[in-house]
Amino acid sequence: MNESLLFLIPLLPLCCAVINMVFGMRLPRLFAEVLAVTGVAGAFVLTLLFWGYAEGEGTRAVLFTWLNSGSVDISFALNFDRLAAPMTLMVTGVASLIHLYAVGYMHEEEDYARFFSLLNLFVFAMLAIILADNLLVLFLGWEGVGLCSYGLIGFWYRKLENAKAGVKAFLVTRVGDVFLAIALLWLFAITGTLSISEINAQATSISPSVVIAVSLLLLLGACGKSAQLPLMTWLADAMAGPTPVSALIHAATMVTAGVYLLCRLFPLVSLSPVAMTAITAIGALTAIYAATCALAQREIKRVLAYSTMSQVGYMFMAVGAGSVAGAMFHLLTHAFFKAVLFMAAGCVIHLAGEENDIFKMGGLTRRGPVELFWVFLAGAVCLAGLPLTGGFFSKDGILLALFTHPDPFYRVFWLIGVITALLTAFYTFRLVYLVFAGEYRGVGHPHALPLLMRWPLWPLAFIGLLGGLLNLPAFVGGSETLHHWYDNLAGRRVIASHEVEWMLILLAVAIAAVGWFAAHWRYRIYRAPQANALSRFLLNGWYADTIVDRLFVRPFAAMGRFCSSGCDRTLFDGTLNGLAKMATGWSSLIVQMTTGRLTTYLSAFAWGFLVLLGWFLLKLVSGGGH
Amino acid sequence: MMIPFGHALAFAAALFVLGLTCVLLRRQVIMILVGVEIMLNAASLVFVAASAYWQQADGQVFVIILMAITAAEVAVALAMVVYLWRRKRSLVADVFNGMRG
Amino acid sequence: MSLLDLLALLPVLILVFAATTILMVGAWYKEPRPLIAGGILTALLAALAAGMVAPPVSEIAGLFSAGGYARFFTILWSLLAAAGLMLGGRFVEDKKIGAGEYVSLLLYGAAGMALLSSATHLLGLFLALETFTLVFYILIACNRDCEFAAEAGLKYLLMGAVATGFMAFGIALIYASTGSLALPDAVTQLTTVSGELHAWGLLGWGMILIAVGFKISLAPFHLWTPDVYQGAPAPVAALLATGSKGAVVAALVGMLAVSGPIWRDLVDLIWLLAALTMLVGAFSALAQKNLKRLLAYSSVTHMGTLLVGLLCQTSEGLAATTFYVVVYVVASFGAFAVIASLADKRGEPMSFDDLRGLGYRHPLRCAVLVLLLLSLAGLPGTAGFMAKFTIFHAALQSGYIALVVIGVFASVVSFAFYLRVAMLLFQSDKPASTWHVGSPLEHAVLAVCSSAVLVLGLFPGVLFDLIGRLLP
Amino acid sequence: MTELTSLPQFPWLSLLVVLPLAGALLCLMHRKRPADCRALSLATSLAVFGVALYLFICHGQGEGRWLLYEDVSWIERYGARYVLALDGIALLMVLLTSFMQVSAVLLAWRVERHVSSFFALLLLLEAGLMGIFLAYDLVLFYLFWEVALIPMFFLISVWGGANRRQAALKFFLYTLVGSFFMLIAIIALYQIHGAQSGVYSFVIGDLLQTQLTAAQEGWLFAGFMAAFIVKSPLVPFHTWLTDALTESPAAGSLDLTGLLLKTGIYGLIRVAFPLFPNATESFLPILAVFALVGLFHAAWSAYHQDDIKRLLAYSSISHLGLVVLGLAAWQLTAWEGSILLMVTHGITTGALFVLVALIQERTGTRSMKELGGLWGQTPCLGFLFLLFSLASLGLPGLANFAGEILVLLGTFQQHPFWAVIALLGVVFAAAYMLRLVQGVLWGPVYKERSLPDLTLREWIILLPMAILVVWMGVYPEPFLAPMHGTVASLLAGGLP
Amino acid sequence: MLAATLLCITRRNPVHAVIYLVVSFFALAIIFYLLGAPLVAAFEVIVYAGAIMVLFLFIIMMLGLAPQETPEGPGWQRWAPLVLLSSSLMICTLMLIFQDPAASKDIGAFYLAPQAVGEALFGRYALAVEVISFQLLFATIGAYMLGKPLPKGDEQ
Repeated sequence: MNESLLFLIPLLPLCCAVINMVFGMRLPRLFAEVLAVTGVAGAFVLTLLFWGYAEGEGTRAVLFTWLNSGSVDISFALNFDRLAAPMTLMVTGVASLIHLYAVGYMHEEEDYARFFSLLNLFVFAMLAIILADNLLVLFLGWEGVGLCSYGLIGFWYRKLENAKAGVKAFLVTRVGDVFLAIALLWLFAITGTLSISEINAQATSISPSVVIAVSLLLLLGACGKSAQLPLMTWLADAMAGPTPVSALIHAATMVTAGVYLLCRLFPLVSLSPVAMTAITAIGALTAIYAATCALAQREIKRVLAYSTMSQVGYMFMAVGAGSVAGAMFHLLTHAFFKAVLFMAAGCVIHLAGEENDIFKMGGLTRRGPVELFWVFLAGAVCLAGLPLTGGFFSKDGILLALFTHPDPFYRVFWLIGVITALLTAFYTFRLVYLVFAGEYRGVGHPHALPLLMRWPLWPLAFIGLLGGLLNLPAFVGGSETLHHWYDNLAGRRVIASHEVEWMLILLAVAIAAVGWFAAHWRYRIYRAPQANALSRFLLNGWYADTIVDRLFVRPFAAMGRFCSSGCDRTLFDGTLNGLAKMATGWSSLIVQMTTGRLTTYLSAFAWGFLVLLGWFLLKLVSGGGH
Repeated sequence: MMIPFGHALAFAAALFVLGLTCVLLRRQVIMILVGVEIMLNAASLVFVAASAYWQQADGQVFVIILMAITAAEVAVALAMVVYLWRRKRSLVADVFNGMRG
Repeated sequence: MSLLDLLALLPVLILVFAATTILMVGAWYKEPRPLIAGGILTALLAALAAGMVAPPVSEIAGLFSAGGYARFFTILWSLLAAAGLMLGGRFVEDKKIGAGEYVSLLLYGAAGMALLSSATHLLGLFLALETFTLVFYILIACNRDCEFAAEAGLKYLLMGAVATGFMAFGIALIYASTGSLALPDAVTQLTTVSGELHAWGLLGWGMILIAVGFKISLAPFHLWTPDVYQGAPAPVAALLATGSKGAVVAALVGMLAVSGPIWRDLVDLIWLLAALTMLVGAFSALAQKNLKRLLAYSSVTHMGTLLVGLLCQTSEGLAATTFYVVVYVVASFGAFAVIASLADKRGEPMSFDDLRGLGYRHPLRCAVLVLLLLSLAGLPGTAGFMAKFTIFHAALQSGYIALVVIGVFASVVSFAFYLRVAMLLFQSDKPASTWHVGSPLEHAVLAVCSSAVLVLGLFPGVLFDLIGRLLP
Repeated sequence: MTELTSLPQFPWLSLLVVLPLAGALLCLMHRKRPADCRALSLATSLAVFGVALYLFICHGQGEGRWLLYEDVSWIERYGARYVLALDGIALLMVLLTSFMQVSAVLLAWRVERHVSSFFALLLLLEAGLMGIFLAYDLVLFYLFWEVALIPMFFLISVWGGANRRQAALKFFLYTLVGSFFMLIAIIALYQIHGAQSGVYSFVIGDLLQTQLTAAQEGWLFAGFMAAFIVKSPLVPFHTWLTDALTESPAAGSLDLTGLLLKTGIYGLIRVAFPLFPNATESFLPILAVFALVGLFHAAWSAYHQDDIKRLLAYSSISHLGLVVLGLAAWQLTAWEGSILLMVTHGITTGALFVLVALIQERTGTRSMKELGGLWGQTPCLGFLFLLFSLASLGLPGLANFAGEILVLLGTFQQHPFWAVIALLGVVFAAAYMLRLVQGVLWGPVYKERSLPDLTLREWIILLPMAILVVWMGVYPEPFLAPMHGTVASLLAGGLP
Repeated sequence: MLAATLLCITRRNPVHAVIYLVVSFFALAIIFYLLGAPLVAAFEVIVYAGAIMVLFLFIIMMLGLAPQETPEGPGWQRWAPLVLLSSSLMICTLMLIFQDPAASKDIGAFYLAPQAVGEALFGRYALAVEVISFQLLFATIGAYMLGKPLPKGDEQ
């Protein structure tokens, strides 16, 4: 079997996307849907088929040359290795289920072709990121996912807010992309290549200062896509998109691209302690920031969005702590249970009659199919990190990595992580209680839930719950599968004595329990929320949007006004018009000489003559005469 | 007769400028023409003086031809004067200012 | 003067005697067309003679040269006269002007121009100048229907008379200080051994300069130009704008060519004149609302540019000037010809209101007009560009950089007003009124002019070489 | 080159210039029959395109400096010769020109007033552009340089928008002033060279050997730059472009932005840089500053516009700023990127102008205030609009990105900071393009009206462009290949 | 003679002016004679004073011009600058003329007999004479063309 067949994995979704894009509206609906799903599912199957290629050093496949000029020689090449394989599997798998879900979710939408083609295109772009062999292809995917999320957030473009949210997402991530691009250029300038493997190979030969700079640039790039501080403002608004989109893009896959990027270039990044610390710090800050925001949100999807942010923060912390395996572990589990949560949230919204506000829900267990509650709960417990769930193990691994980090300073981050875990447990159960407990407080009447929206939740829920098995720590009898799979890519091996590990586990359990009880005590019986300054502050995400608006958006617009009306209209055109006016003024002045009266003309003669004579006299006098 | 060449020329120049002054001052077409005549005469004076100075005939020939030309010109000019008079019943030069700018 | 002289004088003789004959015939045979045709034939014949019959002597009676240069311009002016007659035909018929007189005067004027461009003697120069000036006095005023014609005639006449006075006095002074009227030595002896001019020489040159300045309308002696062009009938104005100026410039070029650099003391003065003329012409044209006046001012600008060429006094400069004269004559004549061909009972379309949107009524001729205007402006691909190019080239070679810059500036401005006309012609806000369809002869003239402009613009080499060979 | 001229060859290059001219004349002859004019000009432009394609395929991979070279004596007295020379860059430009011309003709299909003149002018414009891209003699170059202005002038002033006359005059005079400086410089250079070598010639190849003092070189270079900077146009000499583009008819703005703008930069590459290497070297930083200022200024201004055409005009200026930056980096990759970007920008922005024209045809407005929600009304049009907008904001996988990334890669190797600043500009590009897309496609429908979607003719115009945009984004190799040799030799001939 | 000319140009009444001019021309003729140009002197008297000026007089009489050339008459504000101009012109010219070294040279005694002039005229300058004759001819034509009575209606 030929390794260039690996290209089928990304190209399958791409083809389906193109077909849907071009002929979608002319095809029967069913066909379009089937096409979309098969595209992704096919990729999933292919990944499984080609799994063997990922073993060992992985497999590199080159399609054809993309750019070739001077020293630049970049080709479309992918690298299917041990880091990429699980991620591919996860993305395609989750995506297939979400596609199925989407078929059900979108069954009333007329513009389905655009939706599915964009969704497939997104999968393609995501796979490009994952499988990219060189940074430029990665960048292609990087921008591609940005584009798709732009298109999907603004999918219901008639509402201007949605379109605006899309633009916002695109622009903010674009800012991150710029830093990534700078890093890319810089790396090329130093190493003369963009191939990730070669860059990693040469990493040690790069001067430390440059490594720091590049790593920080990469970090900023990652922040853009992964909605980390300071480029996090777009994610909450991105919830304007259809729920499957939120599930796929803004929970499971795209937001984790940053983490994946850092893992990809881990050999480079890990060379500079500064950068690592910065990564951890960013992750920690985002985690706690997002958790605090999530406490006060009213819209179910926004809560989940902020939780996503903070979970990704955990992943960053893991990378910062040097444990790639931990990061990927959390990434995978998170992908599953967060997808579940979102899809379940979609169902919830349906049941609540397109109502987003959790304070207008409640008692949904009795309004809809009861299994929905269990599924949602499964996701919730994973998120809250209740013992034995996937989320529990992955999060615990991260905390352990932080705690055992040689640099004592990391204990601070560990502490933040712990607090965040507490908050997470709290807001998760707050959500659960507000949505499902008590009486229904809303007005909307429930929509029917098509079957396709219900059963894709199950597999995800199970995987989420059992995700721990992926990388079960040794001391609980697990065999750290994932870690062994990655071996030399896995980063720092976390070594700790069993009592430390047990201590941390107990702490985690305690935290989760505390969070649950707090939520139980506060939200078991519904009490209308009192809007105090703090809650408003948290609700608006610490007014980050306002700050950004003041600091960047308005100055930009002002610059635009200044340049176009200030410079061009007034200054440049003004100068030109002034010149023109001057010319016409002179001409009208000169023309007045031509009075049409003979005497004037004759005297002009005489004056000219006089000037001539005066001139001659001057000449002769100055010339000394004769 | 012995006079410096310069004086003759100066005299002619004075005459010329007088003619020019007449052209400038008077506003009646005929008088302007008269001024031109004076200027031409000044020129012919210079020619005569010069031909005397250089002991040549050319100057005087030029003068005679000049006179002929003047005659021709005056003929046309006066015809024009009559023509204008018929049109506008006036010979003041500045009356004819239909075109300007 | 011998028979050989007469033979050498053949073209001019043909013109003059044909003129008298046509005059006498015209006295009782009133039918205009045959007379016009006869005139055209004569002019062409004269051109042919000038081209074919090799002159046996180099100089005729010590007054006029019979060299190739003179012949070249003899041909040019004869052809111009023919073209003028072609244009004038309809005008003469409509206005009931004695065709005999018209034709004969025009031919005689052509003879005068031919003589002027070949004058080698101050007397000859003066005579020739007076000859066609006199003709123009009459022709300008000959349109008795429009009173502007009379006014134009008066203005030209009085100014001309005064200019004649200056000319005469100037020549007299030169004669006084050199004792010679024959051209080369008359002007060369003006300069002392050390190279400066005598005071009288200066004065003489100054006066001649004023007279010339009037003829080729240099600022500030240009004020008559727009009025006269506007008042004069287009066929006459065409000749006035091209022939009378071209002939004078040709005479100057000839004079400089034979007598070498004699202007050392005048250089900066002429520099000033050139700059002033270019700018004044360009800027006053900017404000015009009448095509004929605009053309008048544009001619002023062109004369300024020509003066730049003359100023160089190098063979480059003189050749450039000659080329420029030819090109200018063709283009400017053509522009007037368009007006003439459009003229009908109502008169001539020259105010911008008449021109607005005219391009949709008479597309072909308006296109030609635009082409000619662009050539006057000096657009590459047309002859005008090559002309300007050569002039600037010569000027830069002689180091008149500032003057070149001024010239360039002036031509930017002139582009502005030429293009305004072009836009006006193809402006479709309101439909323009229809004008005369034009006679075949007029169309022929236009065809010749436009094709000449294009050919000279794309393949100027031929003319360059010819001029290079002819310059004395 | 002599041996090239010696062997007899079919004058393909002259054909490129002559065909459109002939077409224009024929159009003028058929002024009574508009239909014939349309067909005629379409046939002509297709023929030219065919010739260009033939050259691209058969002569694309020549060895040496020139792929094709024609040299005929023209004006002996001044040593000006009729020299047309084709190298890799010229080849691309010729190809682009002929391609865009076909689209322009198709786009002008609906013109009602004075059809024959319109098409004649279009073809004349094409001839002029071909001349500019091919001429290798300064007089010839200048000739075409000016001749190309006239048809554009009339296209704007007769068929243009509301205040077309002012825009046309501004366009013409502004560019004219610049080119006059070039004229003076040309003559001066010619004289200096002649005085040195005794050989008076305007052929660039000969003038290359001229020995110039620093001062001379500086002044002459300035003269040429005046023309090229105004034409490019670099801020602050760009205001003519915004007006001209806004006012000119659809086909006109297509040619203006797609082709006429390129002549300025092309002049830099082909004339100014090789002739004055030392002056160039010292000028490059200033050029870079110009480029960056233009990039940002235009991006900001574009963000402020409501008139789509004006916005696109500014986006053109911004892109060209990046192109110029690439040239200023004086590095092979950057140069190839710049040239590629010139081509791709021509196609993308040209296509956007086409779409704007179609939108204006349908809705009768160009203001984003009066547009919105077009996606729902005309999906195909909306899709293409989105596609080209994304290409223009430099989305990887689409045409512009290939050029931009090459420019940046190359520039970064020489001057990291320029590249970094330019990258920030890329964000701004995203900002105004997305604002454009949002204003046109998304949002609530401004007015419920039934708008026809793309017709067949419009598909024929746009589809090739779309395909090209994707193709050049994914596999630009065929377009990069021809210029490798040329760019390398240009750079080698330039700075030490 | 200068006085006569001055008077000529200052008279309001054209008739008087022309008369004065005739006087000055007579004086000029005498000067010509003294400068050894009897023929020219004679012509001056005959042609100029005799023919041309009389022609002027004739025209003036025919058109019956009023003594006042303009109703309001030339005010000083029109005179002053022009007089200034001409006087400065006068000064400049004279200065220039006396700048020249030749100015101080004397004119030697010189007498040119009429027949000598005639020989020159009809010998070397015969062509010029021919041209002049033609010119006179065409001048008369022109005069005739202009002098033709206007079509009724244009007449005022």
